[in-house]
Amino acid sequence: MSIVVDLRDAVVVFNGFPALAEASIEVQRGEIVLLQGPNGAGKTTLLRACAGLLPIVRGEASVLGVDLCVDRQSVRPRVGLLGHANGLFADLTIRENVLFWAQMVGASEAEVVSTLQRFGIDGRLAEQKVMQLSAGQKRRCALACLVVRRAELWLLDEPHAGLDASARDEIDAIIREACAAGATVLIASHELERARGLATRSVSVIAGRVVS
Amino acid sequence: MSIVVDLRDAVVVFNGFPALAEASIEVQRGEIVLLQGPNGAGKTTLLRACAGLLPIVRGEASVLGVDLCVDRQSVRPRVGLLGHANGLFADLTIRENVLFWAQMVGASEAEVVSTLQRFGIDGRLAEQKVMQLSAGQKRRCALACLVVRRAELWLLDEPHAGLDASARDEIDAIIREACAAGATVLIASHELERARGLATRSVSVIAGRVVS
Amino acid sequence: MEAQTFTARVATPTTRLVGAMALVSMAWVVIGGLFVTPRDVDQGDAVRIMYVHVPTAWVAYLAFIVTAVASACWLLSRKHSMGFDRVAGASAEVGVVFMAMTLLSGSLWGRITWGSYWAWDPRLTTTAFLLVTYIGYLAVRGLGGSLEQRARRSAVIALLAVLEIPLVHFSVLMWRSLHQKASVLSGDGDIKMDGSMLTTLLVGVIGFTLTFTWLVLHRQRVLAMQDAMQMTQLDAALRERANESENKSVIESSRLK
Amino acid sequence: MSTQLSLGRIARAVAAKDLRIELRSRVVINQIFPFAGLVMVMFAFALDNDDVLTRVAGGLVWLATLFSLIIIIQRSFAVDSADGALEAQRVAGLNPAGIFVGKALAVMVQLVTLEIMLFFAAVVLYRVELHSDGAVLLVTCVISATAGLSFVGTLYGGLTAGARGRETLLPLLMLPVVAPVLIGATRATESAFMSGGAAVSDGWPWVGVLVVFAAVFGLGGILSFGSLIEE
Amino acid sequence: MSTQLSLGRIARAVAAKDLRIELRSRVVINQIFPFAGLVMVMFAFALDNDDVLTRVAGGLVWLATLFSLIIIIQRSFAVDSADGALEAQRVAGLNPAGIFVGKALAVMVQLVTLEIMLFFAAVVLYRVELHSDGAVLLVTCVISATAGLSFVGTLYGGLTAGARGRETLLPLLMLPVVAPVLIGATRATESAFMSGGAAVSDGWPWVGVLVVFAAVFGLGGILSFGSLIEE
Ligand code: HEM
Ligand SMILES: Nc1ncnc2c1ncn2[C@@H]1O[C@H](COP(=O)(O)OP(=O)(O)OP(=O)(O)O)[C@@H](O)[C@H]1O
Ligand SMILES: Nc1ncnc2c1ncn2[C@@H]1O[C@H](COP(=O)(O)OP(=O)(O)OP(=O)(O)O)[C@@H](O)[C@H]1O
Ligand SMILES: [Mg+2]
Ligand SMILES: [Mg+2]
Repeated sequence: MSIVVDLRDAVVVFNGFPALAEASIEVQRGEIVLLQGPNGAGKTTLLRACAGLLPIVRGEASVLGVDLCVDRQSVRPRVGLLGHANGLFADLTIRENVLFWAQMVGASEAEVVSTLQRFGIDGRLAEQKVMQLSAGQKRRCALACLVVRRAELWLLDEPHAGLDASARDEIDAIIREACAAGATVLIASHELERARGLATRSVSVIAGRVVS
Repeated sequence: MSIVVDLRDAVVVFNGFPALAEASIEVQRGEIVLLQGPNGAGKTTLLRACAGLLPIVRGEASVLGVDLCVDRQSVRPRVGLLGHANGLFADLTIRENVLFWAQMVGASEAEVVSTLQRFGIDGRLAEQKVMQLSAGQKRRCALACLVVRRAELWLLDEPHAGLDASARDEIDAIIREACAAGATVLIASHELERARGLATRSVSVIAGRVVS
Repeated sequence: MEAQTFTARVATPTTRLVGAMALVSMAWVVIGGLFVTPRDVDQGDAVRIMYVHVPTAWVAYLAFIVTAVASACWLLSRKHSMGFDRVAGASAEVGVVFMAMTLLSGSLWGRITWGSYWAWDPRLTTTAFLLVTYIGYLAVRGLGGSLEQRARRSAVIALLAVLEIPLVHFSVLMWRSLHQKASVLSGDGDIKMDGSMLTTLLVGVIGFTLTFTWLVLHRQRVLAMQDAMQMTQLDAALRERANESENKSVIESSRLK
Repeated sequence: MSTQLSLGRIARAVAAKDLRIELRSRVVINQIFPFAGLVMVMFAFALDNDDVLTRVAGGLVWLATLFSLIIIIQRSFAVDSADGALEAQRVAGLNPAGIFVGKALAVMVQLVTLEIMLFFAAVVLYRVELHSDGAVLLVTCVISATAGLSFVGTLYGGLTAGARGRETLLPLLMLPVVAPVLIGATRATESAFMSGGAAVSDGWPWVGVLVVFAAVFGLGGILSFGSLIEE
Repeated sequence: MSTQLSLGRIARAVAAKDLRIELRSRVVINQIFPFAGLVMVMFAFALDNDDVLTRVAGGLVWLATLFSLIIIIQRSFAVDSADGALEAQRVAGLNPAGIFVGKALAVMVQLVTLEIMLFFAAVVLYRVELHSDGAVLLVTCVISATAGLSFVGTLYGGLTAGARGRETLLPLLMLPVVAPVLIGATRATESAFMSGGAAVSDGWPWVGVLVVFAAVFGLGGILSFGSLIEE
């Protein structure tokens, strides 16, 4: 039960193109694994497959003990995915966005406030509509929504992109804390230096395969 | 005539919020200037103002010798802006997207082919619809569209975000070439190390002002 | 995914038998419909359209019900066997063709008896809606995504769409209508029709049902082969990507010093 | 550890979120309402005959509602899928039945408001007379028809949301399915208006049809919404 | 150095791009056409009277065209503004008049195809009879009305494109403006159909109105599109 992600020769296909081509990876609880690799290698696809979003057409995949070939739904409440898109409601304010997700998992309002503070989007910014934010402020808000959900497995697709140095430090600290509390983290990133400092292990994704 | 960008106490307002608050900057022909600064500081706003996209409500601004307070249109054909969004047609292939822009400036087909090659999006990828690409592949395509336009002033908003190492090297080389040929470049970026290596000068944008 | 064993042969003795029986009964309908049965007192020779019109309508209903049943089987079966999904798809395709034939023959018939191709009549309109609904169903099947997702999505639509059939059937009772009230399936057991006409009609129904069965059997096998072919193409694509991976690894490892 | 909420609470949160977005952006109030009003005026133009208008007023109100429904549904899902928020809800494993009920509730509120406005417009533009005898019938008809329309709309909206180009599939899928609602609601409304000498009591069987319809699609949506929004 | 192209070449490139996107995605053909067909069927159902139908067939064809126009325009600009491509064209300083003419041309091609289909549907569904006397009138009317509709649609489409929530503003702005086209085209078409005993010659003045309308909005668009798509 300490193996959180276990893919064996997993294949994911888009319109006949195998974006994940017999990829195998095993991640233990508490690890922070960095996925590196060129553009179009399949990092995003791997993360989305682990979140139960994409059907595995061949091979085996189990996440948090759930076999994804049989059931892709039940694992989702326990997984948190930060994608290339932020997944925010543009007409709502930062606070309302984070509160929505907090409500969904029964997190308290105090927790919301402290998360907003950590990411530096409290005060005036918290009452600003998301569509009026800068790119980095939006990304911070997406991270805050993710953090209040307190998932067991964090799947972060380029979490550093668009953030300034202080926000990068903050998210790194939060990831370390979460891991210390028992969460597992997969990061896809092109900021290799920073991500390597954070990760406990790094693997390469190349042409749809995982290479150690 | 060798001063390409000249802002003096320029102010840009969104819904009453001064995103650019009396910013002043002067850029000479052939320079590569890095804009650094925290999230929400006003880097994107500064670049978009230089492209003639935002009205300057106070102060003075002239770009390529055109006074932006008087005429924000005529400067545009000479400026190339890469924004946070890629500005691609999702239903068209990479080749068709780049060709569209090439047609608009009368660039030759050979040039398109060589640009695609430089960014590693030729061959199979060139015939793929943009909506089926990975985030980095889209960004490469956006850069290719920009490059074929051969502008005099390049405004690049986080050109490195989402790109892998080889694409970053490629865009850096292209920027250097363009500068050698007489173009001027403004880059907003959070990849400070890489961008500092590329830039001839760097300034900080903080709370809507430019600080050297 | 189920095991992929298939042969390139779509015809089997059973389908050949079904095909032969379909041919025989259709020939019977042609002869009976055109030569044996009498002309109608009111409608004259136009009544002969009935031998196409009515069976195609009923067999289209049957096809849509088969689609719904196969969809339900797919949803309920533990293994989610793709066979059910393919039967559902094949049956809906044939059903759409038959329903279109009903509309076509009906409007020709209408031109002769009512003097116009189309009238704003509940039966006619609901029939048109039913056809459009199943065209929509086929569009949903074509949305893309994985085979499993295609099956799941279209199964839901099929189960909802089949509810329209009673609407079409009872529409003549619910609204004032130009169209024939049910004269065969009226439920009171009192059939108002000449003996040879009734026989020919019944043979027509059997013939069209056999044709439907034959078409669905074949179509479903072709679909199975398409799905299987996707799998073989996947093998080739995987091999291609593996080569790419080897080349890339070399470049990548040399670059990552 | 994420504790999942009950269907009811998710539905409430989703509906509250959708309505708040609407109140903030005022798109439906400021733009779709006038659109529906314009559609009514356009009909009057195209038909150009007072007697016909009064007779078919019920049908026109429901036709205008239907066209507006399409836009309301598109808007409701555009708000979610613009930046991948619908996908985020899916990824987070929120109970899809809760999302379905919540979104349908929000659509229902908007639709009822719209219908009240359209009935007023019908009175003014088409010279329809409201009778106190028909009031109960009219209200029941509006409620059941609206429920049915919202459920169908949300169901197909979810199916067609997300992927590009699918938005335009929505009317194609939805219109034939809601035809019974159009017919039932029109007939019931005509009875309530007593147009063309219809009796109020004639309307009740149609309301029955509407209730059955709403129940079928409500249940169908709760059971199947999860599979439909799945990619 | 960027050399700017002539209006004509930009318009050609833009139109080619829009039509290629349509041919590739088939959204208009596969989904908007059936939608328009359904709208025709729905009208007939709501009116429920053969004589009225034949008499107002012309109006209904143009009403269905109008509803489809809204969707076609939304689609045409959604394709551009989804990823900021319209802004990219603006930033690049492409001659806005060229963009306007190009997009309007692409809309025109789609609209004419749609109208041909709708007239066929009217013949079959509404029992309209086409007369050879009216053919020239009908063709001229279709061409001038379509040009007018495309220009107005593109103009307001550009105005409302881009910013969020504005899509729904489009019908509101556009419908009152195209009302003259609706009326003119309807009257001209009725003359061409000779419905209700109208004479073919009665239609020509209306065609004149349509031509003037198209000219005004074509010119207006060429002159003002630049300022409209400006943020
Ligand atoms: C476009 C025009 C028409 C359409 C779409 C149409 C559609 C249908 C459908 C769907 C059925 C099956 C009904 C059921 O059993 O539930 C049917 C049956 C039938 N139709 Fe038509 N029809 C059309 C025109 C006509 C005309 C013009 C006639 C004859 C004057 C006609 C005579 C019949 C008869 C006799 C039946 C069998 C009724 C029974 O026994 O239940 N139809 N039609
Ligand atoms: N719908 C699709 N149809 C066909 N190919 C697709 C589709 N979606 C993605 N791909 C391909 O799948 C491959 C993997 O994409 P993925 O997004 O996982 O890459 P990535 O490693 O995240 O890259 P990046 O670093 O650029 O984000 C890419 O080569 C892409 O072209
Ligand atoms: N429409 C708007 N209404 C109000 N404030 C806005 C609006 N758009 C942007 N802002 C504010 O303007 C400021 C500057 O934004 P800008 O996008 O220029 O920042 P940036 O330096 O590019 O940041 P990042 O590094 O995050 O991309 C931000 O604080 C943002 O909140
Ligand atoms: Mg990626
Ligand atoms: Mg920025």
